[in-house]
Amino acid sequence: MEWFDSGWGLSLVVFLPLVGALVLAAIPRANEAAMKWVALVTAIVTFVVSIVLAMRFDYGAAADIQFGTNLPWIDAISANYHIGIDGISLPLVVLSTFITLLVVIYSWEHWPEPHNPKLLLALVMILATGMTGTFVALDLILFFVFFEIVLLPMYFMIGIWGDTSMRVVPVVNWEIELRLYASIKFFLFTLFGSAFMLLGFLALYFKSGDVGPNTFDILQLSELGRAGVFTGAFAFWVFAALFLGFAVKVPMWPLHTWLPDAHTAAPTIGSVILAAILLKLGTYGFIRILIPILPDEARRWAWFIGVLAVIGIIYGSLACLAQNDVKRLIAYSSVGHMGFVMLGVATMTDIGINAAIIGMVAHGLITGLLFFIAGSMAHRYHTRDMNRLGGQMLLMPKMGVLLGFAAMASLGLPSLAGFWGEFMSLLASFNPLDGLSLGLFRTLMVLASIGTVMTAGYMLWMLRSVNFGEPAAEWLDDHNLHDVDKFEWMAWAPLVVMTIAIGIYPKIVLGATNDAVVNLVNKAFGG
Amino acid sequence: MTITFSDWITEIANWVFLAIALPTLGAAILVVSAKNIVRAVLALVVTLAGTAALFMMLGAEFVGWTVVLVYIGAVIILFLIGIMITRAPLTKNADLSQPMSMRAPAALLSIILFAVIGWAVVASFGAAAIPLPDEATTTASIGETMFTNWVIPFEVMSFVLLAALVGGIALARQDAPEEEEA
Amino acid sequence: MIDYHAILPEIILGVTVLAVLATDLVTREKYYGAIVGMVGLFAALVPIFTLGVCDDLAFCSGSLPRELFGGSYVVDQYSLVMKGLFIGAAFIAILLSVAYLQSDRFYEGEYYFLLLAALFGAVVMASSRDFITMIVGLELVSGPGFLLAGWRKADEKSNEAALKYFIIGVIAFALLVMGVSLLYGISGTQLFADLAVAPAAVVDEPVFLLGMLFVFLGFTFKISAVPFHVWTPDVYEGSPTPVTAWLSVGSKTAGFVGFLSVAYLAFPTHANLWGPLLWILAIASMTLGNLVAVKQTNIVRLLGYSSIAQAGFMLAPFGAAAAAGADLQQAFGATIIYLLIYAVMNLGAFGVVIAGGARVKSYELDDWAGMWRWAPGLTVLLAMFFMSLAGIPPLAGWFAKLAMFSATIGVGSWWGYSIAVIAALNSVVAFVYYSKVVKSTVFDNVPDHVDPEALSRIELAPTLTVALGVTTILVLFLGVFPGVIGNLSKFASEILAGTF
Amino acid sequence: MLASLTPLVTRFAFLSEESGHEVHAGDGGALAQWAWLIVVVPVVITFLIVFFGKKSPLKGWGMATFGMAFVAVYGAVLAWVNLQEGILYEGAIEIGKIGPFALQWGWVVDGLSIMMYFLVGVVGFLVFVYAKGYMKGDVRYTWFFASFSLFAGGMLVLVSAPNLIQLIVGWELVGVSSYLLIAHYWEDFDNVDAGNKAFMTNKVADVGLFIGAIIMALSAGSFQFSEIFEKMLSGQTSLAQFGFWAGLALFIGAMGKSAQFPFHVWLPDAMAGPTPVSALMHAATMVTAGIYLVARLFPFYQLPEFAGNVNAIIAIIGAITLFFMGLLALTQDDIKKVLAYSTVSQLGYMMAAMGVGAYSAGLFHLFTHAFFKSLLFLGAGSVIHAVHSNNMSDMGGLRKYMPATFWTFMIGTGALVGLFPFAGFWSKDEIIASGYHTASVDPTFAAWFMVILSIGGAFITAFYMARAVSLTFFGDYTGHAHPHESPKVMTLPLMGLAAFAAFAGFLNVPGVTDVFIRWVTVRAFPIVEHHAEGLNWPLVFIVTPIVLVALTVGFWLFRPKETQAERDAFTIPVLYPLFEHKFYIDDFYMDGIIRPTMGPLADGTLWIDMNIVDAVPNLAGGAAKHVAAAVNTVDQNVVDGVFNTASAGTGATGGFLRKALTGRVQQYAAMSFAGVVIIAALFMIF
Amino acid sequence: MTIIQFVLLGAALFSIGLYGVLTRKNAVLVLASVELMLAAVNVNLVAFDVYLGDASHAGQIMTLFLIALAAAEVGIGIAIVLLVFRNRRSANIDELDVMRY
Repeated sequence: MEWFDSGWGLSLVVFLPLVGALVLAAIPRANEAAMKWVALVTAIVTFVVSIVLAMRFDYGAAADIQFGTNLPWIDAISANYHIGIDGISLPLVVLSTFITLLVVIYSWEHWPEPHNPKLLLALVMILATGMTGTFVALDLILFFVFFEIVLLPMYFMIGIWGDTSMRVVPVVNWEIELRLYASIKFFLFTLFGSAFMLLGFLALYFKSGDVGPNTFDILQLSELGRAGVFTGAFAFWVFAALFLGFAVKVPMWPLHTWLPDAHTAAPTIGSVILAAILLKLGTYGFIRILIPILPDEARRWAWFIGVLAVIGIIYGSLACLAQNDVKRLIAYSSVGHMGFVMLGVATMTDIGINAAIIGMVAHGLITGLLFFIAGSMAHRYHTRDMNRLGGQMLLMPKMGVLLGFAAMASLGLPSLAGFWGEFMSLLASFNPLDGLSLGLFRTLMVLASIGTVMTAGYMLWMLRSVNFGEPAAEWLDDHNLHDVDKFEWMAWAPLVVMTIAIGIYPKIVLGATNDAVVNLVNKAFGG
Repeated sequence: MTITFSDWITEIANWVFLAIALPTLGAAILVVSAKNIVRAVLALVVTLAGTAALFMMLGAEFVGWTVVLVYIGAVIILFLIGIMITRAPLTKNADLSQPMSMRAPAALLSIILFAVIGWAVVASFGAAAIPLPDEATTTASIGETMFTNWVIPFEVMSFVLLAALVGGIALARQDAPEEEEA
Repeated sequence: MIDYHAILPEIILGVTVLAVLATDLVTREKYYGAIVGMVGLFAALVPIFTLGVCDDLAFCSGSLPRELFGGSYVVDQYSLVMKGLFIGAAFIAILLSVAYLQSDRFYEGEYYFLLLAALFGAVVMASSRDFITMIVGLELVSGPGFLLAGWRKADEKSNEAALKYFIIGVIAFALLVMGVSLLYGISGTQLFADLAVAPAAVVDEPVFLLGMLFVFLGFTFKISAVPFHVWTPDVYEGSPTPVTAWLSVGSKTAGFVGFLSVAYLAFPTHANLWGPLLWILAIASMTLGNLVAVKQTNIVRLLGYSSIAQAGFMLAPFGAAAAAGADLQQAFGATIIYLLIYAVMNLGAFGVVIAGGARVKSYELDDWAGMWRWAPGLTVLLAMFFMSLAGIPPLAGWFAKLAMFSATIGVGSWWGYSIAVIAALNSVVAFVYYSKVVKSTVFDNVPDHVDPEALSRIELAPTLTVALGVTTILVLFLGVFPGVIGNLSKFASEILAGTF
Repeated sequence: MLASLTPLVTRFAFLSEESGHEVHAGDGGALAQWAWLIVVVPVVITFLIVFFGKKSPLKGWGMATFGMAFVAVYGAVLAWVNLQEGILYEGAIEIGKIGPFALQWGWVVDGLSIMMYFLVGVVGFLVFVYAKGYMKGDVRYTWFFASFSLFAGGMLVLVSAPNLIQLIVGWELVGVSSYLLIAHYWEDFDNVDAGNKAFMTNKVADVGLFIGAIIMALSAGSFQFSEIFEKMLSGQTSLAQFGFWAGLALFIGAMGKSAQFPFHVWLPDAMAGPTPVSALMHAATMVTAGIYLVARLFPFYQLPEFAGNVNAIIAIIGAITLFFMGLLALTQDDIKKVLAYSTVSQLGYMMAAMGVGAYSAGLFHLFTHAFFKSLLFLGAGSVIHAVHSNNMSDMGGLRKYMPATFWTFMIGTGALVGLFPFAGFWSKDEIIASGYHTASVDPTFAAWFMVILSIGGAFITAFYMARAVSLTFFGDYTGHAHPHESPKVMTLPLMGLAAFAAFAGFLNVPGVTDVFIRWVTVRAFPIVEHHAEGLNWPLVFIVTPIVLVALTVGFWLFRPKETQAERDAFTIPVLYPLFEHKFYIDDFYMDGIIRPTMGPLADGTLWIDMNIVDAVPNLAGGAAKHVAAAVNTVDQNVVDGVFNTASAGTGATGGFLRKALTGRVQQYAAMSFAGVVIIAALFMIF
Repeated sequence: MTIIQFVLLGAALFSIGLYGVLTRKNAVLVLASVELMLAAVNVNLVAFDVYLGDASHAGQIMTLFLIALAAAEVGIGIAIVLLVFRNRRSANIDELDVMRY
């Protein structure tokens, strides 16, 4: 297994889906079964390899980079194919392969219109490569490339299979199909952020030349950051650039407005991937790149991140309370949940960052499930308007129960996965990193706790409108409304199980992350 | 080496220069303003002849004669052919120029351009004198340097001319009627 | 003794140009000209390669740079790379032309002759190290360009394009040679190498500055940058599309060769003078090109404005590095990277546009709507090339953008940072119109007057397929392994290694 | 990873001399080590019911009841052993580390938790048995028992918690299962709303719990109660700095669960759930979680140097609750709501007791109240089952039809109002006595306030119970259904509970038996409580007559009359409307907080999001389009534009000039050269 | 003689040529104006050549090249004008506005 541990294993996880995509491209259009099987086998193999990685991972040395390799890639700018995972990336890599597998399973018989399994599956596979690649990259340029690779597939997913209903854009009063509006909005926001992110990366690269060879290597740059190479106005502007790049992706208030549109417009599996993984790329960037490389600047900006995060929590919750569209509601809830993740990050403590990571994983599982369910519901009802729904427990009891479960998990019910991230973020913000304003962060803690109340509020409100009561007459004889089917069960049950498992035994995640995070924080902020 | 105005005014060559340059300029103005198209083209001949005369005055005889031969002998003919074929109105008050609203800014632009170049030239060269050549530049010396340093452009020049010729013919030629297409 | 090895590519090309003309005279099958031309191009690549690796070859002696004709003609690493690029671009352009020319009544033999002649001019430009050679080479690129733009003889748009292109071209040319004459007057030399070491007394003269300014502005015509960009959309739209492809890549790159040579070989020590100029031109070009492109509804016009914007991106490193007085080698390398990648992706984009246009007989985006339905493969390629132009990884374009940003940021002063930020914003705007094409072809529905059934039955011409295949593979390969391009540009910029 | 699952077992020999009671405790041996089964069995059973319940012969009831029986038996055995030798044991497994904090699941076996195990087990078992009859034929019979079992599991998770995290987990599990059970009949939105109300009220209070737990854990450096107390007592904590806030915040959490004013609003509405739910959750267990929390943290609350004045606040809140919420029971027609307000009131007693430092008295009342209140609820359920209505106006005269229910109900009533010798007499009396003791030792406002309101509360309790009993069991039957005695499966649990209600009080007769005190003071930390050494005879002679008077007045006022209307006619002008509107507190929440939040605030946020926050990108997009159009125009038509403007200025007709001015190439050229000239001029100048 | 008198003459011719290019309607006259601009450059070059006493006569040689180039350009230009004329029956460049947006 020498070969496996020295980079190949990780490369397999990253590039197998791409191979799958290529194979898919070669399959004739008519042969749908072959496409499904290819995608499924690819997803399974990738998942299994990632599990093997998780099993071979040395948890005792979770702070170290493992399974890595560092090969020359672009000599001209000394960018390398430097990959590797530590305890921080491992859960996210596994989450990516896991969600990809479930998405493929779910798609088996749930094809959005227009029917084109080949392209859809290929896009999912490309997305998988981009997502896992981002989590394993240890070179800024490699990171950037993977970070951007996910854009196009998602753009196409929203644009081709998205919601075709018309949307009137407020303020400027354009009337445009939602999918078109959402897809371009998604792309432009992210591109806007990542363009500046790239500038920041380059600035770091050149600055690193002051004390040695220029490098894009995240680990080396972290060393330099700790050594205080990046300071002053330089650090400020670089931080601002990177912040913009990551904050758009998270998304942090007020850069979040692409999210509700993208989520609402995207087909089910697109929403799932978007919510479950893509949003994590931004927060991961904060943890992997911003804090280690620019620790002092991160400390200086912490209050700002914290304030935005809490605004996101409160604001997202309030926006949810006013929603009548199930998917939009879940989308806004993501803004709130990612707010908790960012609050954890903003504290810059080991607890906070651990909370952020477990929050990310939990949000991936739970919101993924919610979007799956919302998608299936929309598929059956042909509407997402909560005012028209109701009595789902009578129409589709199993769907109702799952929705209830997911909602409970989402509102942070203790003993389910979502609790840990939320609670630990609050915990961390009581005692943020030395030097941060205690008063501010404690205020934020209280406000964020109030956010949890509102989260419960809208989730219960949604359950009330969707699940309970007597169904409206229009649904009574609707033959579309069959309960959860085989493939849905196969795709959702693992999410339910994992949500419970992590809720009961958070060590599944924390066991990997804690040492790595403690190490990271110690290095960045000197213990 | 600079010269003063009194030096300048007393140098006979300068009077020759003026005698050539002023008509040249006048003809040039005529080229861009004449209302008769043929007259404008003929004014171009005068202008070019003026430059050729200046070249000879400067001892660049080969260049001067080349101007005469190539321009006056060939290019002008091309112009005239062009005029004839395009059946440009040969009458005096033909509508050859844009209206005033276009001409005024164009004139302004030209004057500013002249001012900019002129200012720069004066600022840089001042009253530097041009040494009158003792003897005319020989064709041989030009040929020698050309074929030691500029063989490539010379060869390339032939391709330019060939391309202009072949391309010009292909483009300007009346297409054969449909039956040529086999 | 002339170093014949050094000018062997030129000799082969010259013979090829004549051979194509001769072939046209003796055959009735007009595409033979294309075949002869392509064979000649391949043949010309051989000495370019052997020159590059001469020291490693047993039978070869002599190392780069090879100076000929008193330093007015130099074969060095940079010129070899650019020549390779020109030949490759011409090769693709010919492939794009074959089916297009056969689709209507065109003069084919003369077409190939002119295209190859233009290529010849570009190749000569790459090696010219004085203004005379440069100008003659430039004219050999331009002249056939003027003619080819009007090659759709019966089409008024094409006529108009040719005339517009010609008129703007000649006045820009006049400006350029005016600048050259002023430079000559103040410095007494036409040689870049001599200009580079012109004494301060000369350099400080206003005439020197004005001459330099005129030269640079004259070149902006070829690269379609501000202020001589105005012809671009009309000419792109009116010309036969393969010609547009050549203009947007071959001719534009020739302009950049002029820029690069003049800027880095003739005036490297006066960078503080031309730097701000190019800085302004870069910003103006990218901003204007991108903003106007957003409004375009014709795909070729859109590519025209895109071409203006891309020229702005390419100028950015020049301007930033020079204005800030930073190391020019990196900016030089970045521009070469950009040129190489731009050539590949833009040719690919035009290939797709030609292939699509051959079916719908229109370049209006509205008619292309829903192309996905009737030509899925082509649409994927279209999306790929346009996204590559937009600079989205993992398509090659990202590396070009990266190199550009890298060179500007690497300057390390506000000249660099500000233009990098402006370029970043511009790349976001650029995405708007590139994605507009993708949106229209992929997301929209087929308009009523288009019959997808009929269109989907039309086959792609084999030459087009080859051209698309080559560019596709390159765009993907270079996107994933941009190191190749990086190394090429490093090789090319070796000539500047000791300069500063 | 699996290796870390090995339990981290810790024993505490830490006992303080200051403890009011000599505690001799062993570690309980295998009995305590396996006590985690108490928690796990009901949870596992929940899942079994969910997956296999419908296919099992008893449709899930069997499994659920087995679980409760197991808990009851295990609890009883533990209680017995505890009584004999005392058990102090704490086991835990690590489930992760987060920074310096270890997260653990664990189980505490000490006097307090054993009491709760026993209580949950016994009451739960009896209620489950009862529910078999009560829920018969329900559409969601299996689902009901799954939720019920989950609830019991959650409650046990809560009471077994050795750390704050597990406590929170149990706390919320209880909350969510109560939501499920309250909204059991979710076809009707009223029930759903009741469930939501319960959940949301608790969630609001949980903010306090969360923040309190966070402050406490971070100040002490651990979530473990034992470590927190240890550090507290050895002075190695910064808790003193934040103690008041931690204590207050945690108490706010407790207020939510235990329905203390002003968080009491959810409990009466929660009567929307089936009656067994009310009996188990809203009488015996869930609502006592808050009391339990305060009791669990009693070592903290008892120390003013840490907790500051929180004690006084607890006492005052408890007193307010016990008195004023009791008043609300007076006007209710729904028998369950009468009992619900009564529960709120009794919880006030317990909380007040905790506030005045009467640890064991409060717990004792919790213990007895669990029996008699669930008895009353089940009795009410039996009645409701018979008359198919919750309203006392549909009842009357049921004494004749349902003797078993009647007599057990009467025992429950006796216990509730505190009549000798029923359980309530002993426990309530001890609370009042302890309060008086505290007040006399340390005469604070809070203590006296509590004592006086407690006595007043006793009057009110008796008064509304007299009303309820009279309206329900006396007079003529006014309903429409045919009342009948409930089946054995329902009456037997009633009798079982009646036995407890009657005799549980003897566990702790001041000066005679101290079984209960010995029981619950088996804690690893010193409990310095205030309690009377013997029966406080003067107080007995004050309270008991008051109760008797209240009963008499109550019966007289609500005695059987000719018509129902006459019976209902009794009102007190100002107070009754106030009571009927529940002091307008619910209305205030609804109109003052919830509606504005969900209405204007939420809508406003969404509006802002779409029209202001999103306006920036949208406007940028719009502006980009316009700028693009403008630049396009300039780029293509600038000369036209200039001349058109000029021509407009000079009065020439635009159309003519436009036609004359379309020399596009020259415009292009002019633009280009204009650029050249401008640039050249600029560079010449600079 | 001074050098500036020649260069100023060149500049004047250049500017006049530019004016012609911008204002002449007839395409042939536009071409003629372009010739003026190029002739101006020639004047400069020859004058500078003499002024500098350039032994390699680079100025004169460039003039020769420019003359040839100008001839080629005129050839191309006339060809294009003829082409336009054939389709539109007019050689006026101000009527070129098919592509207007």
